[in-house]
Amino acid sequence: MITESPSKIRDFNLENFETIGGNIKKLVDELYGGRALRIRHIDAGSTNAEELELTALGNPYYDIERFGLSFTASPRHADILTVSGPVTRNMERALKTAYEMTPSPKIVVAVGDAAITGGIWNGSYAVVGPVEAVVPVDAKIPGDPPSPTAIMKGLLTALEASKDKKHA
Amino acid sequence: MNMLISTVSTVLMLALAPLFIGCVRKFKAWLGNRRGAPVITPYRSLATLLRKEMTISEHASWVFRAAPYVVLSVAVLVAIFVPTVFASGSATGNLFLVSALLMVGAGALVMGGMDAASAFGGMGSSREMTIAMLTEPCLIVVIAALGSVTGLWNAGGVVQTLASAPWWFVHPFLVFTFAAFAMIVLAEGARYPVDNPTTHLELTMVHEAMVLEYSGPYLAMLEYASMLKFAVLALWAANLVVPYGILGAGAPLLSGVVVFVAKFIVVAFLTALLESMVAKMRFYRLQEYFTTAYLLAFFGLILSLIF
Amino acid sequence: MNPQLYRPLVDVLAGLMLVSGVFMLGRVRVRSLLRLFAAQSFALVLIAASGAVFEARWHLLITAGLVFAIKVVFLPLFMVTVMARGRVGERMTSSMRPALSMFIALAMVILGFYLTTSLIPTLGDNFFVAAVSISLALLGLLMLMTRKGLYGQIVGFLILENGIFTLGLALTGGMPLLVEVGVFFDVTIGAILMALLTYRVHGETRRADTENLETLID
Amino acid sequence: MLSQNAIAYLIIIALGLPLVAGIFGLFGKNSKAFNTAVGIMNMLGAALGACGAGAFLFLQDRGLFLSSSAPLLDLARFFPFLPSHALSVDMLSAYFLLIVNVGFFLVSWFSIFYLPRESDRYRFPWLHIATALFVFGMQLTVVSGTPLIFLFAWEIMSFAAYFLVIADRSAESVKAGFSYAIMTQLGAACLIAGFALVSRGNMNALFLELPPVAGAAAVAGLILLIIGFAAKAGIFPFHEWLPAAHPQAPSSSSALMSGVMLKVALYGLLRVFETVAHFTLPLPVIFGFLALTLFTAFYGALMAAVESDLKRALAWSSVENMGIMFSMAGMVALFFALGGNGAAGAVWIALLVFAFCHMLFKSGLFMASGALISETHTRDLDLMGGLAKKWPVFSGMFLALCLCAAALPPAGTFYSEWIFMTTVASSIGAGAIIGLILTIVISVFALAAGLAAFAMVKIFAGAFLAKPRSDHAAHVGGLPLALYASPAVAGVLCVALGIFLPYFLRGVFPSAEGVMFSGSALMVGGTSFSPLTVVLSLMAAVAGVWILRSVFVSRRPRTTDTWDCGAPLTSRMEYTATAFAAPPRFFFHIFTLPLKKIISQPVSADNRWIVQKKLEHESRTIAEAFIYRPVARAIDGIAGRVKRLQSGVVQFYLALIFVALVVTLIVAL
Repeated sequence: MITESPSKIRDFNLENFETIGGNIKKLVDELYGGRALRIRHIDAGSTNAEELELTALGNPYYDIERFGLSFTASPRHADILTVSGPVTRNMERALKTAYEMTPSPKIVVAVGDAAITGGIWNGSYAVVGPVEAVVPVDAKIPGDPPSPTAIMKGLLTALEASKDKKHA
Repeated sequence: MNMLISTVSTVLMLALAPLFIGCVRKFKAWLGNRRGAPVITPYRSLATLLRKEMTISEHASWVFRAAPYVVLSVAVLVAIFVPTVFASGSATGNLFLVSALLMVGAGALVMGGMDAASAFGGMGSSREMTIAMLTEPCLIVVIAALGSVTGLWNAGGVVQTLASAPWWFVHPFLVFTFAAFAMIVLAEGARYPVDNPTTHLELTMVHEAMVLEYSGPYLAMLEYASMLKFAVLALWAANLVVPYGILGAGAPLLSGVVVFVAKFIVVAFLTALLESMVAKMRFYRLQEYFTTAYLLAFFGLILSLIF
Repeated sequence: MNPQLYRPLVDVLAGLMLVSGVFMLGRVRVRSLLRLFAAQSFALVLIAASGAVFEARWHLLITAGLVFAIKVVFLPLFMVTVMARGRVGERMTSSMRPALSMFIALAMVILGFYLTTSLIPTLGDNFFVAAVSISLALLGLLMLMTRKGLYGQIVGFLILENGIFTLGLALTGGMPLLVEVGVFFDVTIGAILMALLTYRVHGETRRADTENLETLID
Repeated sequence: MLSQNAIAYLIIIALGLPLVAGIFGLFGKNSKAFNTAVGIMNMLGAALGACGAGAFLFLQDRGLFLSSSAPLLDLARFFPFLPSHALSVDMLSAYFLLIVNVGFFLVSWFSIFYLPRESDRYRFPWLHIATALFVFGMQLTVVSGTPLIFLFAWEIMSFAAYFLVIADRSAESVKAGFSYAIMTQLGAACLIAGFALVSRGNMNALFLELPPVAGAAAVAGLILLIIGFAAKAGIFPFHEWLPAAHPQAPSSSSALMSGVMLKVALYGLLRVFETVAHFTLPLPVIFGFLALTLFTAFYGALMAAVESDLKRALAWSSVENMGIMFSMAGMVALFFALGGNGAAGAVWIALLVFAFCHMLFKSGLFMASGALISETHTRDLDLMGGLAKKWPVFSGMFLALCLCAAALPPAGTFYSEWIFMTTVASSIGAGAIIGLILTIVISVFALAAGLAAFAMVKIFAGAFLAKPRSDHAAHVGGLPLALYASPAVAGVLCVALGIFLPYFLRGVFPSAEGVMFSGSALMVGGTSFSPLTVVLSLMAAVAGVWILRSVFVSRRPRTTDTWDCGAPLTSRMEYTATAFAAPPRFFFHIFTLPLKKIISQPVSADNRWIVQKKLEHESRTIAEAFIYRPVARAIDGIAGRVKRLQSGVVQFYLALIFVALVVTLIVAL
């Protein structure tokens, strides 16, 4: 049963999403002279809420492929690493190796509150802590989970940050 | 003059292969009610990869490094030998040689995939080699049919000869041969229903699993080789089914170009349509796929001989 | 109509029947098997119709219409309906793997052609169609032998009948209309009876499988 | 220009020198110096023989079939009952003499460096004398002019090979040697009977002067001869001994057996087809022969693809190659029967080229695997791996040999198969039924070629790629270049033979029907292409790609771990050769007959759910399961019945003798 009318769902503002996507595309063109960026997602112990939102990015509604972004299966193919979840001890090594074998230039994005702060699991014996504690992070996308639009916004911020870095 | 057109058309094909894949993806996105990536995205990803750093597994040997060169060279040679834009009747492009070259390319890619000691690579390699092995007899029978019907054994000459006569009246049963050839093209090009080119699940991969360990320029070479191979084979198939109007078979330049563009778009659309309609086959059911391809090729040959 | 077209046209249609017959041996789902059967029968319809048009034997049009109504439309639909009613599984059981049975089917076709070569002097132009029909009969028998499920067996029987019918069409230019109608009637009734039987058997044993019938001896 | 006498002397010296070397080797114990001396003598003999045979090929007779023969040595002077042409050379025997001597040269070179590494496993005097007799037998077989000499030489060869098989005296070797001995004696018996029937009892007649094959007895003799050679060449269903026996011999001898001895069996077949039968075989015999040989090609390739023991896999690949060569011989006969002389000539040339290439790459592969095994101490491909990183040059050489074995361009085998395929495919239009048969031939051929490529890729990938799969493989030492110089030369020769094939053929068969040469191009069935151009364009493409890549990218790659999804990779996670071959094992399971057994044993007494599971995997062969076992059971059953005759009553035996006598008299009179 739907208790809320669809238009009131927060992330249903597609115009907004498209502007962000367009901006990303423009920024990438400006930064790298026309690139198609590939994203590799690493689940470092998340609740899978972020994964659902990331998966939504590929569906016909959001369809990030039209902005030249796509998901890929191997960190060796990736330009952007998205990491979700507090980094558990079991995934610590995996995250490190994945970061290591991603060819530079690369951008690491922490997706979700847990990835940024460790969330409610911070301090647990099974958790190392936020992503920052393991690999350097370029951008953080808050939210539990962040909506697809928020994720896109976060990517935009990350790209802008790397633009600033390049200009500096 | 012919030499010039032939060279220019080969270069054109080399340049257009990523566009072809881009078109297939675009059509597929449309059929899936998406807007999809711009058709030039494959060029962009190749450019991105070429400019990136390369990370290589510490277990990889020289085989890993040599494989991309061999795979790409083989794809380029196939693009030169096979009539896509222009059908040349010269002696190059022997059909059996094309089939053997495809096998060389498959072998090189398989070894490169095995070399990084990853379990995924080994799995993809084993599957790819099996596919190459099962494709071989089907392709040879298709070649035998084309050759014995036209009396020629080079790829360009076959298309020229077919273009000079209404083949569907002279050899109606070549239809089976072409159906078999289309199945072979899908298998060689790592497309549905043999392989899923966009999968992220390692267990369902064939081609993608082998290139998981490659990065940067090597990956660009392998991806480009794969695009080139599929585009060339698909257009070759189109030229066999509808040989008319291809350059080099008596058609004027302008109409040749128009026909090429039409074929380019139609084949890309048909591929996308097929990929949107059929499911990928379980790997261990591929024997049925190849049996079907083989029997089609066999019937095509035998029935064409009777008439 | 160009009379020269008649022979190639019939040959191509017969070739299509043959190839669809071989592929039927490799099907494991009832629906795709019935689709192929309908396609094969449609080729038969076209053969009969082209006989009527090119050689002005107009009674063949009636035959074609009958084949179309019964084999292309009615029987496949009927069987699918019975199957849906009886909730019989889509997959048929066979004693062989699909790929293997297709190769054996190929061997049958080769055998059929080989057997027919001895008749070349009497057949003349009709050689190919005759060879196809004999091969089809062999394929039908093969299907009857290898399939355990009753639906497979029904279709096997129908393939056999298609083969014999093609032979009749090719060699005699169509049997007298009365005989044809009678044959159709028999085939239709036979297929319906078998399908209903399947439905019953399935109702009794929960499986559409002839293996269970073996235990009914005592 | 060498005179005929000089050629004869060269060949006779080549016949004798290995014998001298073998006897010399008897006195040396396992000394390294003696081994080197014997090896050098053998190399010298082989080089002289190769020169003699080569000179004959290039300078003398130029016919493709039934060339006239030149006598070597007048044996009648010593053995008056022999005809004076008893030892003679014609084109066919010179060609195979060249094969034998080149192979022997390479193997002798290799064994100088190889045998000292294995001195604790083999007794050298034993090996030297057996090898000497073996090679002497092979050479004598090839130059023999009459059935009698042929059979005599054949027996020497077979007998010596038995001692090579059991050289390490292990139980497995003795068992393999036993099955080899049985099969080879069965084959020899067939040969004797066959020659007796074909020559109508006159075993001293020259091959060329044998009566034409006519009548049921002669045809039966012909079939027996084919069976005899098939048994030696490992044609289905007589193949079972080959993958058991060849790998058991020391690698240098395996190289001789697989690379050279099988060619002698092929020579026997061709000699009979060409000289005795004049290619006039009854069609049913040809079809049966083709069916068996093609099945052998397919089956050998399949077993090579699923076998995980390096040397056994190579031996299975030999079975495949023999199937290919024998079926080519069958196709020559078929084309003659159909009246296609040009096509027959082309296939004949393809066959001869393949035979030469097979000697090169198969002896090369066996020698290389010998070197490999002497370092890794295992024949199991599943326990190798990671060697490409340690031995880059050696692995490159091995890869080239694998390329030759897989019949891929630019190796000579590819062009041989290309000539064959083009010829057969061009003849498909000859008629519906013939077209059908040719289509089946060509598609089985292609399937075998695909499987062979699979097998070779698997062998290379299993042995050289990925991480080492065992401690031995992880701690191998270096390989001295001297050890693998000889197989490297074999590989180079095999590739060069492909690239320069038109030049080679123009030298040897200038007037060949069916294959023509213009410049560097080969012309078959109205189509032509030039191996040299193919290689050059391949090299140009690779160079072009290389240059483009260097232009675009100059950064050095960074080395990291393999992507492992977080769980550190061990060698147990890699694909092994066995795992790699799983798809064909499954797809063709009715031929490979895999038996998978999972045995679970409870570990603790009080909890039956805690079990230890063990997977056993075993392959039977179809010949064993469906032919050998039933035959053995039938013989056993018959023997059981016959045993009842042994009643122990003397009168009964006397009665038997009486009956036998009466029956004999009735039959004889």
